[in-house]
Amino acid sequence: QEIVVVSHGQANDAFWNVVKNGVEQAGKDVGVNVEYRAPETFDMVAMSQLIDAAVNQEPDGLIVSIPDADALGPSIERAVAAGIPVISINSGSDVSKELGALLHVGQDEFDAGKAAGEALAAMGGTTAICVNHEVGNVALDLRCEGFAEGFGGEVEVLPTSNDPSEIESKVSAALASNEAVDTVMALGASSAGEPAVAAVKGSGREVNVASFDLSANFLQSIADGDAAFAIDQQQYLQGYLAVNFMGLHAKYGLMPGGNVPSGPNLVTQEKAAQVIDLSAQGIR
Amino acid sequence: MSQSAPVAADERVKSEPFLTKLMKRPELGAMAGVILVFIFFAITADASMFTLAGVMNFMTPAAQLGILAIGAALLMIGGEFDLSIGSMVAFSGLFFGVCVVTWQLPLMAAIPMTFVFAAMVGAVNGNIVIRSGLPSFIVTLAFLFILRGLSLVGLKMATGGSTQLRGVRDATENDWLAPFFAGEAFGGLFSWLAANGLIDTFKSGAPKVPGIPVEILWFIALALVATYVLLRTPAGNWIFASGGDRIAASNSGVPVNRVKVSLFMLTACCAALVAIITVMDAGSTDARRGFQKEFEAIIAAVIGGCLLTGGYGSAIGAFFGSIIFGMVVIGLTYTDFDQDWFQVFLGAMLLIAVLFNNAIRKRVTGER
Amino acid sequence: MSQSAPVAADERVKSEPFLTKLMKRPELGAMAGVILVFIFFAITADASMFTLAGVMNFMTPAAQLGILAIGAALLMIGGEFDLSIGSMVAFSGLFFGVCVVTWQLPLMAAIPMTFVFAAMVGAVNGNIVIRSGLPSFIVTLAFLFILRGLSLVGLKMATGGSTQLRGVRDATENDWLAPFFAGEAFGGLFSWLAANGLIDTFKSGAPKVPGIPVEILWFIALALVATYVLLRTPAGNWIFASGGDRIAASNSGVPVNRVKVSLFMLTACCAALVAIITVMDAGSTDARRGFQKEFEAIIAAVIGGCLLTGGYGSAIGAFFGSIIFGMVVIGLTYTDFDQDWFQVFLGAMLLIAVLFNNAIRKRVTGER
Amino acid sequence: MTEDTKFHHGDATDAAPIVEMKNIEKHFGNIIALAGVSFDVKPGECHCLLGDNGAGKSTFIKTMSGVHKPTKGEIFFEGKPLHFDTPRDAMEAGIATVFQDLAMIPLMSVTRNFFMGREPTKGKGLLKRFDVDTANEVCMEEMRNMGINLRGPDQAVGTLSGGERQTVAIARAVYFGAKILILDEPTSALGVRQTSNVLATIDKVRSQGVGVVFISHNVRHALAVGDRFTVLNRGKTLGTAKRGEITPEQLQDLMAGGQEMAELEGSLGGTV
Amino acid sequence: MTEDTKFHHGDATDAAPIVEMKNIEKHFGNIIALAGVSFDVKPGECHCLLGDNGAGKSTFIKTMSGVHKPTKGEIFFEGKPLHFDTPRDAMEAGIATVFQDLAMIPLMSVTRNFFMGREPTKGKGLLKRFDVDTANEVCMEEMRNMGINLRGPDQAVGTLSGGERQTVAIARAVYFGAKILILDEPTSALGVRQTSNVLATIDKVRSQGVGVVFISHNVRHALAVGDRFTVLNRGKTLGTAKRGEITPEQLQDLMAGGQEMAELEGSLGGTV
Ligand SMILES: Nc1ncnc2c1ncn2[C@@H]1O[C@H](COP(=O)(O)OP(=O)(O)OP(=O)(O)O)[C@@H](O)[C@H]1O
Ligand SMILES: Nc1ncnc2c1ncn2[C@@H]1O[C@H](COP(=O)(O)OP(=O)(O)OP(=O)(O)O)[C@@H](O)[C@H]1O
Ligand SMILES: [Mg+2]
Ligand SMILES: [Mg+2]
Repeated sequence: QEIVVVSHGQANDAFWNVVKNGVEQAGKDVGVNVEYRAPETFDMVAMSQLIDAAVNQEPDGLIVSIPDADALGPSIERAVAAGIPVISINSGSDVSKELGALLHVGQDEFDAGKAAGEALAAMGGTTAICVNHEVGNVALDLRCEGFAEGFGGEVEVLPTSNDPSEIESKVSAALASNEAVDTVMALGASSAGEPAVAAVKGSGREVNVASFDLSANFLQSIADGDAAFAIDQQQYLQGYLAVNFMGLHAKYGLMPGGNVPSGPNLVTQEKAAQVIDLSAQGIR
Repeated sequence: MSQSAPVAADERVKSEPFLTKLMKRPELGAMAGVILVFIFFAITADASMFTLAGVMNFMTPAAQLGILAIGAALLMIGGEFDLSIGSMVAFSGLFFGVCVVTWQLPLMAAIPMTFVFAAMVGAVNGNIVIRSGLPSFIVTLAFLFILRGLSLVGLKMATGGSTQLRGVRDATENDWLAPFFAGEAFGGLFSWLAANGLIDTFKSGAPKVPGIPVEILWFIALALVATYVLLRTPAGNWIFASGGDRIAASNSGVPVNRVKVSLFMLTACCAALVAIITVMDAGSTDARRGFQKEFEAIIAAVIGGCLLTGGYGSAIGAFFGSIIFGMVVIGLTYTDFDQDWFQVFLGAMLLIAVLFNNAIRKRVTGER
Repeated sequence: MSQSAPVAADERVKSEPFLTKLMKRPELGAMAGVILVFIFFAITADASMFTLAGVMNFMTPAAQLGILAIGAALLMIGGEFDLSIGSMVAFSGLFFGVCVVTWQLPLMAAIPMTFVFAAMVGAVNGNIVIRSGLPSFIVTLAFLFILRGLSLVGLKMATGGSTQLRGVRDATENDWLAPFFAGEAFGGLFSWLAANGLIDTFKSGAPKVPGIPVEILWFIALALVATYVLLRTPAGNWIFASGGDRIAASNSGVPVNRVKVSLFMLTACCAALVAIITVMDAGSTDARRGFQKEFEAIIAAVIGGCLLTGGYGSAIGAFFGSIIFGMVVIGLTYTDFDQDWFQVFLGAMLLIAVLFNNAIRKRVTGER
Repeated sequence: MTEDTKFHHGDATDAAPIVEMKNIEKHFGNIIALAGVSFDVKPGECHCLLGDNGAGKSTFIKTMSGVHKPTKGEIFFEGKPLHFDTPRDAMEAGIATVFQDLAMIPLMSVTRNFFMGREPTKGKGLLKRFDVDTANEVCMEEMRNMGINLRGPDQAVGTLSGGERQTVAIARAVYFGAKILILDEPTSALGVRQTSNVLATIDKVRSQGVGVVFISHNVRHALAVGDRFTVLNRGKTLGTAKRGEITPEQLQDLMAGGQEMAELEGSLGGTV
Repeated sequence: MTEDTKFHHGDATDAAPIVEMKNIEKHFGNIIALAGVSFDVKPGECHCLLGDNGAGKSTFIKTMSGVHKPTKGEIFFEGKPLHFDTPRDAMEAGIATVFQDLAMIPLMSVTRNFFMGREPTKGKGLLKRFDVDTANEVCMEEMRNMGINLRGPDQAVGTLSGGERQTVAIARAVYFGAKILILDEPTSALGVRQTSNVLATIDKVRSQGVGVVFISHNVRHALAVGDRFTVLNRGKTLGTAKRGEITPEQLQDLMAGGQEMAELEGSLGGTV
């Protein structure tokens, strides 16, 4: 059996690397051949072409993330028309059924952002910056929007590149230029979360830092009390379960009856220490 | 010696075989690379890569890239760069999206407006470069950022906060101009072929390939026109001259500034064409469309033999360069390589294709 | 006329004011841009930008970029590009990380090994360029992909599946070499200044700025050395000559190939230096380090007056170019502009800075 | 007028000058290349511009053909004050120039260089195209007339020999015809046969009423075809002499800027 | 030997040649530039290489100075078979060349071009540095000796006049000394004063035992300094003559490749 995963996240992105690890593990466990593919940048046109390429190879199952239903819709529908079973992961829970996917494993970015916002607002935050290291990546933009909604207070989006030292400097600058900032939301733990922690430390201020996704160092910061929490989508599940379901479907025709929410799961100080090692291996 | 020869044979020239003559043309240099890459994938890739559907599949991104690459190649031959084409794709895509979705204009109006708009931005680029005498690299780099930023701002304004503008497909579906810029051409022919069992079909009986994606036709047409212009018109001569040595060209009476500004406008229009096609195909646009396409376009042009220093290159070279690039990028997904190794293979394939093509040319033409 | 003048004044030369002479040097052209950007932010940005802490804050990324930019500038003056420096940062960062974390080597061994390793990759780059005669753009582009891909593969092998290698700080904290490559220098001085109330402190009494980040010192040192080499050594002359016209240079007895390969090695070593500094500072490395830094380095060099065609430019120009770039990128967060407009401002500021600097130079030197 | 050559020398003093340049100054930054030079060309005459290296001859004719804008001074073209914005303007007004650096594009073929900026076309409307065959033929023919047998019209100019390249530039300027033909050291890289062709060509176009400006360091070439001689020195005019009013030795002294020359008469017979 | 010049002409026949080239062929792709040329240079002689435009003179001397690798043929340097991989090798062996295209970098200053590849240094170890002051002085001085008064040593070579630039290249080759000095049309852009200086310089270095290869299209210059004359035509040797064995008219005919020349004797006195 052959299963293809097409996502919008690159293999060298920390978050998607975990998904990919889940995909590979599930492939081994279920005994199917899986291939993970993604465009080189967040590029919906290229991604739809990759889906087309996958459909041409007529795999036994196709797993896709759907950050843009308009752009990817026709390609997914073509897969369905070709009789290839499709599962959507990560983003696109709202359109997954419509496009003919069997089910969705994942968590809505917007909802995750909202959950984070609410948690940070509960910690007393009133003014926040949302560090967006890939402006225009709709998935990340949604995280910020959800966060803004959940947080309720004043939120400024801080666009950066994904260079850690630039992010650190920019967060420092944002803190220095606005004394009121008491919350920093990072959209990726290793690229943005860690430098944000460093910047906050350098400023000597009491600022809550939270981040999407996990990284070992960021978890360490949580454990040390330098950061508030990390939002864990448990994306390993997105890769693992989807492939698992698909493998079982291919072998036995099995498929759960509804969407599977993989998160959100807030990793706070108590839990952080336990997952550091797992994170360092690319599982959490 | 031969009696019919009008001019006596020159003893200072060796006769050379036809193949050698061919390989000397910059137009055909990149072909060796295409063949090599083809052979590589014929061996390593899934057989479906070279079915009709597979070919259309890698030709589509190659065509989208190629339209940009041909524009970039002409501009490079003319001695300048345009780093803003990638952003221009996003920006003119936004403009086009707003035209059809927000303003509800028919394509008849929206498409010309988009082209005019893009050409104007190109003219601004060009005029700044000419007037200031700054390198085009830095000027168009500024526009890379500016246009990308404006796309973001514009999208948010148009959509009320989102970075994705949707609904283009609904707005354009029934327009009579749509078939020229979106979807597949020759649909009827392909259905007929499918009905007669000449091409593969899905279980449903629909052809696997519903037609030739229009971008491929645009791509081929553009490559032909650009080659014709370069090799067979005065304008082509002026482009080579302007890029070869702008002072010498100007001293010989070539209107260098006019040529360069026109080329900037042309490149911007190529970006607008790609924007229109991809936006209509995808039905949506977002702030990251065309990201780094300027880079890939320059890569394709250089693979195809354009010199970064200007004055040398060809549109057909850019054509083959884009196909090499598209074939490698999509082709790797037809092979069993782990995605982690994707970039390693991509880089290695590019290098080998170019080295090979270079080695072949040297061997054949006896250059040292 | 003047009695002490050893050579009679030449009636074919107008005397020119000191300022004009200064502005003619490519080294100093970019300074006008720095001043303009400074004035802009002095007016629009929050006052904290130009406190000691603020300056250190924007100088740190500027320095990291600048180290790369100086390497890139020398290479550009020598007539070649290296697009693989960004990937090289990630790759040598990985190598360094593996040395200290996995192999537990002391810095004394790890740092030289990293440099040697980087230099070897640079030499491979350079030799392919020289031997094949292909443009360096395309060769180093291939290495951009290859090295980036290998970084990912290597990281996953080293960590057993993660894209982040951590534990560098723990492994290097107590090494006697660490202070030269990580953290802040002159900590004692700054504490003393803070204790005497000469610089801002936190409530705890610790200075807000614990010292000068070492990368800034490296940056300044490198700029000085590179300028010295360019202007005051035979090697500098060879670099200019190789980039100006490689055939003419080679015909005049300049060992062009040796010069170019050395420059590729130098650039790779600059990337390795940045990698070592940032990895030690961050305590970890990941697969995306240095992403697009090659691009920014070239931008900084061009802002600083290097010609893309080679043979002209300066290290000090790249120095100021990096500062302009760093100041604009970080500075905009100190202002009240809506951050959606960030890229628009970034582009506009770059353009204005370069145009201004160009206009000033023309005005002052009377060029047309 | 002397009778020492077989050339027809125009008696051009009565005609009105085609171009008249008055007190031209040209500064590059702080460098003064021209410090007030006046010069004119009449139809049917060959006016030689002579002078030491670096005297400003090339700078001066570049000002005349629209490459440089003069810092000071006036230009009259056919009696009207005028200045050219681009070399193309000058060309269209009827000034053809062979620059000292030849203004050729090394990577382009001989034919493409020959017709650069003034390509012959065939066909109409959208099908109007560069007539490559005619261009190739004309180009090979004109080169043959100048005494150069090219291997083919598609050789890159960068691979031509120095003299071949110079001949392309001269043949190009002559081919398109003009009211004024400016030749900046046209014979410097030419062989003896090609040189005599160029001198004969100058004579031919002059007899057709074209005004020729001829720059040379070779006293004998200048004397062979020149009607008037203007000598520049360090950016200034030393004066103008008519043919016959001056001996070769005097002229050579003026060209050397009045400075001593190394002694090596003998076989050089008075002039270098 | 004739006594028609003030030059000291070496009687070089007895000495062994420094460089001997045998049956050199050079092809560029399908173009045959040299079809078998033999040539040698002895210490203390000036061997003139003459010929029509495109005959292959420049290609030949480039093969001699390590720029081109010959397609066929042998090179002996001081009796030993040898071939140079790079011009730098040739230079180190003692061959100094002034190329027809001068091999100058337009964007670099006069001094930097002058010393390119052989910069004078001062200081030791890490402090060993380009001695800019000495370099500037030497450069200005050498240019003055050649008859060019530069405005300053830091002017970019690209903004020099044609003759000034050529003088830099010549002065540079002469300054560093060598066993063989190759000059490819060194006087083409020079003024009369500079030309006489260059001819005098050739004479001087020859008398110091240097072998000179002199390429020119000017019969009179060649006769003034040459000891032997080799004529190339269409990539082949037409033959070698010693000084005194040949008249100027014969030489000129050979140089023209035996073809007819346009008629314009008169003031040109037999030779162009
Ligand atoms: N763009 C420029 N910038 C600075 N100086 C220049 C420039 N162009 C020319 N010059 C200077 O002006 C002077 C005149 O140069 P020009 O080329 O006109 O001399 P010329 O009379 O043609 O000499 P030659 O006989 O050697 O060709 C020279 O000394 C030269 O160095
Ligand atoms: N790189 C090259 N590629 C092709 N042809 C070349 C190349 N170099 C020279 N040639 C050809 O070889 C022939 C000899 O050229 P060369 O430069 O040696 O002539 P030359 O004797 O120096 O002439 P001139 O007196 O005009 O300088 C010319 O016809 C030229 O077109
Ligand atoms: Mg001149
Ligand atoms: Mg020659």
